[in-house]
Amino acid sequence: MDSLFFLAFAAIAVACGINLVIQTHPITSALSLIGVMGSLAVLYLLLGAEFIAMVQLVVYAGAIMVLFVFVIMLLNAGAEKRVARPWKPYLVGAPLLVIFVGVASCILHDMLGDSDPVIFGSFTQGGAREIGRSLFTEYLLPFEVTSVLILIAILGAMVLARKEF
Amino acid sequence: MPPLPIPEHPPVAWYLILSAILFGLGVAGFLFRRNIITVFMSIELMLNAVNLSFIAFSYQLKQVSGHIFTFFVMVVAAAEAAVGLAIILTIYKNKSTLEVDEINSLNN
Amino acid sequence: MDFIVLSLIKAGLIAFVLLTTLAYLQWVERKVLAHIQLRPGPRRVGPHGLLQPLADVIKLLTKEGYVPSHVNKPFYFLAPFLGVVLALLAISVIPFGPEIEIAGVKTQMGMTDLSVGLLFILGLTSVGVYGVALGGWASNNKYALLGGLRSSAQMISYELPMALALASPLLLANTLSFREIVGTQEGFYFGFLPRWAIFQMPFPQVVAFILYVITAFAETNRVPFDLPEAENELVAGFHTEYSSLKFAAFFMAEYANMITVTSIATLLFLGGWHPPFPRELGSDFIPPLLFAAGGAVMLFHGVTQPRGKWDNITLPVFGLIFLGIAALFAGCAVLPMLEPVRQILLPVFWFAGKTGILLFLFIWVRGTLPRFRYDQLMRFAWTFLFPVAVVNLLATSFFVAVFSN
Amino acid sequence: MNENAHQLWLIPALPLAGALINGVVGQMRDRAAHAAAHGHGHGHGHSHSHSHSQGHDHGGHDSHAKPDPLVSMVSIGSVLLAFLWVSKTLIALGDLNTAYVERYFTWIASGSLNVGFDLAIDRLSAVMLLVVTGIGTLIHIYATGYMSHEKGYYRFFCYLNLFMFFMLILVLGANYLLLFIGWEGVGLCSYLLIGFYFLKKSAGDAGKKAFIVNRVGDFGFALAMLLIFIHFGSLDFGAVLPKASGVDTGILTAIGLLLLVGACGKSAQVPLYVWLPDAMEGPTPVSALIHAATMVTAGVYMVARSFPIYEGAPMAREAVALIGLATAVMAATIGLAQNDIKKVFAYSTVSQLGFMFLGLGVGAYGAGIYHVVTHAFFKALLFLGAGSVIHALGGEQDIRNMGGLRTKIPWTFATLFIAAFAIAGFPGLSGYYSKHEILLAAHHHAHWMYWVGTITAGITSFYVFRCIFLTFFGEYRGKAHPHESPAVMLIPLILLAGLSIAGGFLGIPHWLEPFFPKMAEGHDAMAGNITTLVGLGGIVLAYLFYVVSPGIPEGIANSLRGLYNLIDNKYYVDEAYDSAIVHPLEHGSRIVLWRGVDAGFIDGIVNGMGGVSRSIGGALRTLQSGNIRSYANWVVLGAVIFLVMLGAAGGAR
Repeated sequence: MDSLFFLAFAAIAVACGINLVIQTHPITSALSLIGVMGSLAVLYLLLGAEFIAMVQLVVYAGAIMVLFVFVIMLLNAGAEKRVARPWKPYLVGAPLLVIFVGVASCILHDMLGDSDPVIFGSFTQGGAREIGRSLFTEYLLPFEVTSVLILIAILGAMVLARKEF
Repeated sequence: MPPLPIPEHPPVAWYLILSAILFGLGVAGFLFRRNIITVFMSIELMLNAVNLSFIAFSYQLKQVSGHIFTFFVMVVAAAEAAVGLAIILTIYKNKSTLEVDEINSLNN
Repeated sequence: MDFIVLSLIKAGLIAFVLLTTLAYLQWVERKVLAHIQLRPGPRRVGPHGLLQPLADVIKLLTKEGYVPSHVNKPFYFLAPFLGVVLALLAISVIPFGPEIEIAGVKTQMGMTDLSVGLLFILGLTSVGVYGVALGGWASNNKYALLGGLRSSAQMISYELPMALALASPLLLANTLSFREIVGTQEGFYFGFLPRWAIFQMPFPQVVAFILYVITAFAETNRVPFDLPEAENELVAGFHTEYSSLKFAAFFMAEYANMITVTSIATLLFLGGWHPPFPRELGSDFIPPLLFAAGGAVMLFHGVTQPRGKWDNITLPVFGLIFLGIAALFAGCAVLPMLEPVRQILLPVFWFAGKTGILLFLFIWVRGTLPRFRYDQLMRFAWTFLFPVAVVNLLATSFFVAVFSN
Repeated sequence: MNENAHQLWLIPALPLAGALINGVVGQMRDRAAHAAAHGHGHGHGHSHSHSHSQGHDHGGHDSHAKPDPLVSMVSIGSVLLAFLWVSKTLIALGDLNTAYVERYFTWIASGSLNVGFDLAIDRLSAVMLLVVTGIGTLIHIYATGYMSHEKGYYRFFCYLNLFMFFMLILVLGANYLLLFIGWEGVGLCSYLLIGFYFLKKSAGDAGKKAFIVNRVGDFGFALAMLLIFIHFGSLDFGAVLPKASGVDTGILTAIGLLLLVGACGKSAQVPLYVWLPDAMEGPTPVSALIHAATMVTAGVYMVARSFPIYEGAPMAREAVALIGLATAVMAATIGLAQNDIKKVFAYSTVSQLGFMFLGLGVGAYGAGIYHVVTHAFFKALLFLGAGSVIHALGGEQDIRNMGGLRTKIPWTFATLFIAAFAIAGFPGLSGYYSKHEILLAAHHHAHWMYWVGTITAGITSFYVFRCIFLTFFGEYRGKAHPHESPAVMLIPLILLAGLSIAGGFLGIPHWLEPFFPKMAEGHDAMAGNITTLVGLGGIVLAYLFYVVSPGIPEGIANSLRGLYNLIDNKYYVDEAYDSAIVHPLEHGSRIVLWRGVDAGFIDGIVNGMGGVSRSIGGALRTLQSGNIRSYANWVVLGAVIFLVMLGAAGGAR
């Protein structure tokens, strides 16, 4: 049962990921990315990360991607233009990608011996209470620093979005 | 019910493999796409892939730290998206293009 | 397998009730708006237009699903579907009564109870914007696009004060599960003042409640925040190019969202299915009295001064039905043998009653207030709602920190 | 009895609270008043300010400004309360044969360094506390009258209260570090108040000069603290001073000399005295409070506080005496030729501080502190009187433009006259007793010091009375119309005059006697008489020169032109510092640091690296295509390399 769930949503995630890469229109890619994020949220739930799953929905799918979609609509970004030599990027990139994936899978293969089966509901520390406790005790300083980072980001975005540029 | 050819519960390793696949897809989008917004979204995909591995490790190690890291990644991603999209808007205003190959004013 | 069967039964029941409610909510809105504007409203189809929703549904189903040639087809079809699915999905986590036992089977009233239910709803509402935004974009029409853009900007902006306003009662409840949140609001102060969040010590959440209701108007794109479909600026906004079933889907999504947000307000602030004053003071007799009064009025009008052609038949019939309901409630209130029925009916009544009052507020506001200008809307969110929500949250956390131990 | 029964913290806390209230509320009220004034036009306040419309010392005068009564009340009240609290505490504590210490919290705990926020009272600090709060109160009262037409009224009192806070911390602190905090704090307030008229360049420069010169001294003090900590393992007075006798003389000498450097800076001793005369740019109450009565005596207090160290280091003590004597002589002679009334008193302050150091140096610690007290009385009176004169003349400070004022401002004249007699050592007045004790101790220590000191005392009485006679006798030479100061300024003058007369009978030496080591007895009656006579002689000579036949000084100045010029130019000390320190520093910086080190060496490195990186960059610039995609490729390449290394290292296990 769990495996079927996993496989189904993993398939959706991978399909959407592939779609993201192969589609030329940014809004299609954006929606594909939302699909990836949604299925990842379900996988998080399977892994017992309730809180993160919901935050994934609220923050990633609900805020960040809305921003992306908003910008795409605002700029009315169309599909990528046809260029003279479309194969050019692949010349360097494709071998690199192949090497990258190859090396990574080698290492993964090496590293992944036995791992625990993921039983739904066996990990119970992913609730808001546990994460909140950890966040506000052990990780308080990073949390505060992050809030400053967000403040800076807000200021940066506002400066960039001024009309004078 | 006949026994499935696959295990009843997926091992953590599967999640890691999925994470690796998504990350690879992100890299591919990062390398091959020409629209700067799509490139940006590929980066987000990579971040998501990493988040998945964090959560999976968190499950394997039975501790909540991975969730916290994911949380921070999300927060930073939000900040990054805000600034990044503002930059993209500015670029578009100045250059009227979103093609990464045409945005090369850093050249020399 | 019990679980699956039970869930299917509940899903069917809830879907049926919900869809009927959606349809009749539309009728109620038209009627109330009409009366506010001194019109009779729909009254042709069925007695007092009661069959109007049915007629509407038939009309929308049978109309030609016209697809303009210039639209982006996949997204054009996806958008309304997305909107209505997300809106209906949200309702699945909303409980409307306590745990009950029917024929030895224990179950909750409501589809499911997530431990992070509120976050789930927040997530769904934040994703829900895609329906509107995509619909506007895919229509390939400047009015629709503007509507979609406005909608996404507006929903992002109002989501912040909404989440902050929701966080304050959460501090009192100390949980994210709706059932537990309602549980913390059970009981009364001094024997009569309910422990609802808007009255709850140490920091009554009146401000948060008002903030939440305001942002809820914006999140559902209702007047006075209906900029995405402002008819005198944008034709019909994001659904300009939609017709027939796809239009109906948008319509349903809007009304489903209204029900969701009002349900959340009821659950978080108004004590869910708990009565407003204790049973000892006679709260059980409120529903029979209300229904009896309604039935009596109908009966009186139907018999003595029928206005329409069929009024002398329909009104007494409905009056008798109402009196029957009143009798049922009265029986629940006095007869111990009807206790199981009482445990089902009364919570549902209180929940539906509170939600209904809030829904009426939505309609009332629509009939009363003019629309915001776009810059006013944004300024209102960022310079008024947001700071107030932050201050309210800080004050709540302060009081909770000081007085909760 | 509970541990901190007397709430010593209240003493500094009261002025601090005053400073905060004045700084915050006063500023708000000031702004509000300004806004109202602009709103209502200028009708109000004219009639009042007309009779007073003279610019005091300098600019910053605002005829529309009205003193904020709240600010006056808060500032005077806080200091007065502090004074009352000090009195109450001292009465309650009775005879302070051992120091009374209150410990509040550990302030710094770092390794073996453990400094607490502790306050202490003993006989020495009791005297200082009374002087600081008592005179502080009087000067605050005076200042409300003197500053009443100035802009930034609240600011002034905010600084002044802040100063009181730091001064009280300095006096009450039970360890060197707390003393140092107060020490730095009063320095800061002094800087702020000297530069109070910050629109005037000279005032700003004077403030900076005071600050920088004091840094030299503070450096010495800081080094001394380090040495103390290294050798005693603590900074508490209670832990350090009793152990001083057991420590090596060389170390004690080093500590003593370094402390002396600090004291020289704060108390304006040779060679660091140059800032004090310039500090007269500040408002006159500041000169009276900070640069005459309290802050500048901090150095004396600190040396007296550290007397066990000096007892164990005779060389350092000798140095204290020599520096004191040199300062006394130098400042007194410069004072002869000054024409600015405040400058005259400033040099006399420097000179009197020299006397105090002389007293400390010859082992008469009690006499030194005694002189601190009496000097606080009469010098505060001198400055306040000078302020009253300046106030009367609408900002005129040059004594050549005064004269004949004794009938026009009689109260000021009377009080100033008393102060002048006190400083001149007229028998029966306060200065007589303290100065005589110092000189007699000097006589006991070394005869030549006594003689030099006595002659200096004569010069002192001469130039002080020169100033008095030029100001109050003869014909009036100025243009402004003198008028007597308001009562709020005169009452402190009268009270201080009373103290200047009675200061000798307060029993301070007796009170301090058990605290300091006994002096060898054996007073020379002859020496005392000579001192008295020399002092009186100075007065008579001044009377002859400046009242009877005013032509004489001119003649003497002409016949001794060279000497006169030397004195008139303050021994060219400022110029000497300019050419000996400032210019070499500038030139040295320019030639050695800039041309040599910076341009040659550092720039060489930088340019060399620049050249190398340019050539490398030239090779690498092809990589910087400006093309985002190529950057992406590089990033991925990096990731691949990293992964390969990771794999080669055996994975992440």
